[in-house]
Amino acid sequence: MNLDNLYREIIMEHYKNPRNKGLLDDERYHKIRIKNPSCGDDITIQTLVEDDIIKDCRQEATGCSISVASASVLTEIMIGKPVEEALSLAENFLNMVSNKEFNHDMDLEEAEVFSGVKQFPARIKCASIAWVAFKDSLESE
Amino acid sequence: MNLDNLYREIIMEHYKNPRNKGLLDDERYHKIRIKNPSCGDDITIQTLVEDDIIKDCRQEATGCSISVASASVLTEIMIGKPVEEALSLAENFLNMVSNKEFNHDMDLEEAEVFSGVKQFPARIKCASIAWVAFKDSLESE
Amino acid sequence: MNEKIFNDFPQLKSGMIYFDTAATSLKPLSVIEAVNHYNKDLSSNINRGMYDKGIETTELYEETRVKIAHFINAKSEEIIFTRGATSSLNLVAYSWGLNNLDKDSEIIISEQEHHSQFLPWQFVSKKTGAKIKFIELDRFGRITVEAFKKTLTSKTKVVAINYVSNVLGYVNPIKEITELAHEVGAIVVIDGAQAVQHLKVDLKSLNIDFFAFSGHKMLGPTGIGVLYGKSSHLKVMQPFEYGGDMNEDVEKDISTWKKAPQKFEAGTMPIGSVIGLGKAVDYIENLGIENIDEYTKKLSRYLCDELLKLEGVTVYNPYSDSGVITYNLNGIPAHDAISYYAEKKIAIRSGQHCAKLIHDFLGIHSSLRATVYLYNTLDEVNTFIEVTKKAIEYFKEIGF
Amino acid sequence: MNEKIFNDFPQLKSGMIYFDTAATSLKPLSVIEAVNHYNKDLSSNINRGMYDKGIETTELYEETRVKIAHFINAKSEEIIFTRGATSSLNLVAYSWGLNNLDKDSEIIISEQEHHSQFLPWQFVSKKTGAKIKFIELDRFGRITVEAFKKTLTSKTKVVAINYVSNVLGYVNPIKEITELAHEVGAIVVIDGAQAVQHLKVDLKSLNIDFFAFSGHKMLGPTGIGVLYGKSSHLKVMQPFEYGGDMNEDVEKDISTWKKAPQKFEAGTMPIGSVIGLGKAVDYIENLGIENIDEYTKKLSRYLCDELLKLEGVTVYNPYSDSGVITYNLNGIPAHDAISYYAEKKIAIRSGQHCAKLIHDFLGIHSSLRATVYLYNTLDEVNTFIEVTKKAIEYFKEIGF
Ligand SMILES: Cc1ncc(COP(=O)(O)O)c(C=O)c1O
Ligand SMILES: Cc1ncc(COP(=O)(O)O)c(C=O)c1O
Repeated sequence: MNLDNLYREIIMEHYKNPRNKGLLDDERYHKIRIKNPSCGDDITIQTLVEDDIIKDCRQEATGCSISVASASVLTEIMIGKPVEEALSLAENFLNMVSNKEFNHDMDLEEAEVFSGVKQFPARIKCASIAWVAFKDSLESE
Repeated sequence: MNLDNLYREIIMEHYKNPRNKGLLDDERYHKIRIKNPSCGDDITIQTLVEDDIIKDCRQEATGCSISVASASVLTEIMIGKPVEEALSLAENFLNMVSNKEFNHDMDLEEAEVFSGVKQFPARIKCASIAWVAFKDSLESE
Repeated sequence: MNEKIFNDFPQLKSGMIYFDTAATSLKPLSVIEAVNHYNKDLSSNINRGMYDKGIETTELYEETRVKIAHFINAKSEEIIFTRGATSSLNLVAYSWGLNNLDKDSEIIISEQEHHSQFLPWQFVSKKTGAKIKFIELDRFGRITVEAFKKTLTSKTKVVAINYVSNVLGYVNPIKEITELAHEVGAIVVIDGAQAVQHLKVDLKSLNIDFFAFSGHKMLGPTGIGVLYGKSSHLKVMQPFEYGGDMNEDVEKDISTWKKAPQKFEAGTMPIGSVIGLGKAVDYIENLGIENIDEYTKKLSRYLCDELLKLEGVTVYNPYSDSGVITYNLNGIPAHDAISYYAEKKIAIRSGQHCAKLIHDFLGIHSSLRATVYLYNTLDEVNTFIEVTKKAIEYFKEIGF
Repeated sequence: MNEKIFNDFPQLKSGMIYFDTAATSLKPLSVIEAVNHYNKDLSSNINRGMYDKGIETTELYEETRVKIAHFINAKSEEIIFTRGATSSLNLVAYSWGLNNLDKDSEIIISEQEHHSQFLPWQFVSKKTGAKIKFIELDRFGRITVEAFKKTLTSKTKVVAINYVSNVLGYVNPIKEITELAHEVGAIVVIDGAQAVQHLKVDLKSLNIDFFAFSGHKMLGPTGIGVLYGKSSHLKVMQPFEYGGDMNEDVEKDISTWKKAPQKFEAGTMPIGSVIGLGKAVDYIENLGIENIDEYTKKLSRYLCDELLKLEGVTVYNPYSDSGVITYNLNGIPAHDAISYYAEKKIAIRSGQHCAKLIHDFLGIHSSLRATVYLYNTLDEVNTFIEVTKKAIEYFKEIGF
């Protein structure tokens, strides 16, 4: 069954136990919320940058398992990364899931589990939302 | 040549010497102007009704030979007719030129020359404008 | 469904189970070929051409208007062609709404509405200050005449509701509502996008003021819709879009308009799609809309009953009056569930179906929607139910 | 024209001489088949479907956007699909015009304009009090930069002109005009309906603000048009039509919109026609637009020169830059003349061609218009000239 390429164990694990969940009422954080009205997804990403390092990354996500897990994995990977590296990771992730050219040598860590998404064009958006919001939050600095 | 069914001698004669041409500045007259912007026709019909009789009928027409001649013929036929008869004549004429059922026994007098129009669907409007304006002028009473 | 119908819809040959007619319907060969005939053989503009093909094109275009008028029991001068139901409703909102409402007016609407009906009126409300009031839905999400009465006041100027809900499939009591609305002098704008493919619509008897629908949901092509408007309204309304062929005289300082419906058809229209739509009407009338409705309802009743038997399924509209059944697999986001159906070549829909407010009402983020129509079969429904069972098992297994 | 092109256009097989491309063009088989493919094999809605056909449909739809962007050298998020050039121009008038103009503003326009450009701005002028000013045309009806300068003031907020006139065939100096307009802070709205099929349009270099055109005049289907808008404008503009799929969040009291271009694409779009339009772009690009233009101009130059040789013909645009030649047979109303051509199976156009003001300028009620395009031939032009001669004789004979 093909769907197994999508619903990998780690994804389900993050879906059920999302990391860094819950937003903070802290002005130092940059916050971006993206809603996808056609599927009901509602994702917010919050980032705290200090000295060009991502000190913290929080999320609040409702939606399908892919979008929720993707937000959770994102926060885990990004905390502690320099902004520049984080941006290029996000870019690479977005290219990977949307079946575009991407850098296979770059270590996407746990986010590699989303590589199966590219076989499901209808789910690319689900996997992408959090990462787009993340990029936007850094670019709104 | 088919077009000869359209361009009958009487029509050309009316086109070149239109009858009852020129509008009157007389409040007792009812006036209807119809413009056909897609072909540039501009037809005005003026009627004077007294005791249910069409006492006078005037016209001012620019446009193709069919529309101008049709306005001219109309005025000639209508002057002196009782309103009711005039309306049913006009109705019958409109049915004739648009290839609908019409009363062959009704005497359309000189307007019979427009019977060829029905073979030229694109020219039905040209022949009809004056007669529609005429009807409207009576109904606006 | 018989062999003939199967052969009429070439899309069915792929083996996909198409349960998404509420989004857009399949098109019979006669429609496909009519569009083809226009593109291939005619390819002319209307009203302006003096040559044979131009004339044939104009005739086919105007014949469709007459067919539509007959189909919904209206006069042909009351039939305006548009880009779709959305454009039809915007036309009413802009051309009637903006010019007739003010801050003392009230607009009655329902949470059932598709965004194409709700958003134009929300826009009018913002522009004019008119107040939007919602009919209180019953616990199944239905509009009742009683609840409608409670929202109706002497200030009501517009009642804007759908005939059939695209999420819950209910047929709303628009005849009674219209009578009551007219008593206070309000106009009634009905979104018929999910009605015309199911119900015999009789505008003379319904007596509503405006009625909008799309071609592509009633076996016709995309890009074509209809707005019916009562002559008395159309006569006094300003145009919406301005352009070629809707004007009478044009002068530098002032211009005048043709009569309706031409006043509202600016520029080159979607001619090929209009001609295709004419064949869609023929197709429906040949089968008989009552027969289509009966067949569809039997199928959707069966689908609904079988779904209700399954554990782990919530059906939101067990009393659906049409082909639409909306549900969720418990604990499984609709967007996850749908990937399973897609893998099994079953086309249903997930999301909010352009009707967010009814999802708020139901207290959910999204839902699954299966729509059946005349070209669907009992066999397909059985497969669908089997797949649904397997989906529930699969998602349970992987940990949902 | 070679055999291949002849075979690409099935409409030519009827033997009719089609000189009416300025009204609507013929469609090549690739376009016809793309529409067919959508209707027959896909028949799905975009953006919402999770099943294969829904996804393929969405991809083809968005591919066309990218193709169009490339075709006119713009970014794909600047490409909005509409019902046609008329709708595109109305979108600008409503969404930009009504919200940015007031009684101190001036709109510069020309008497060359098609009603689809003139009437929306006349409407905006009436609504906002903005003043319309006309560029003084030269004695051939041409727009010159010099004359434009004389109308331009610090109050100018909009310059709305056509790239190529649909009556006189002139290519207007829009690049220079745009530079001057921008100096005073005005926006430039270009009607490109007669340009895209002839000229390589480079929006980056032209730097105009809005650009509108129709599919059906550039080998595409009816019912589809394009509006290009600069991102900076689209970003801040209000939507025009409201409905499904253009919204982000919908709440009872307030809603938010997607980014452009989706913000402007409400409801179900003319999907089949969009997909067909993509193939029209391919067709033009495969032949090379410069080649098409060169071929067309040679043909129309010849047609014009031959007409000028005839006695009893007035040509209004002897310096036409495109395939359009507009003329009259002296003393013969255009509507009479055209019946002769129609009898001889030549499709040209008579009337005002939705451009009344230029006829006022020329001092005539109506005219004949012959347009040649890539699928026309020298032989056809020769036949046309012969028929014109005979028409003159015929009408003389019967007494005109
Ligand atoms: C110059 C020009 N502008 C605008 C239009 C309007 O295009 P459409 O009728 O496709 O909306 C046309 C065609 O009629 C045209 O020739
Ligand atoms: C009830 C209802 N109203 C309006 C619409 C809008 O129709 P369209 O998208 O064809 O404009 C739809 C379809 O999406 C609908 O289901």
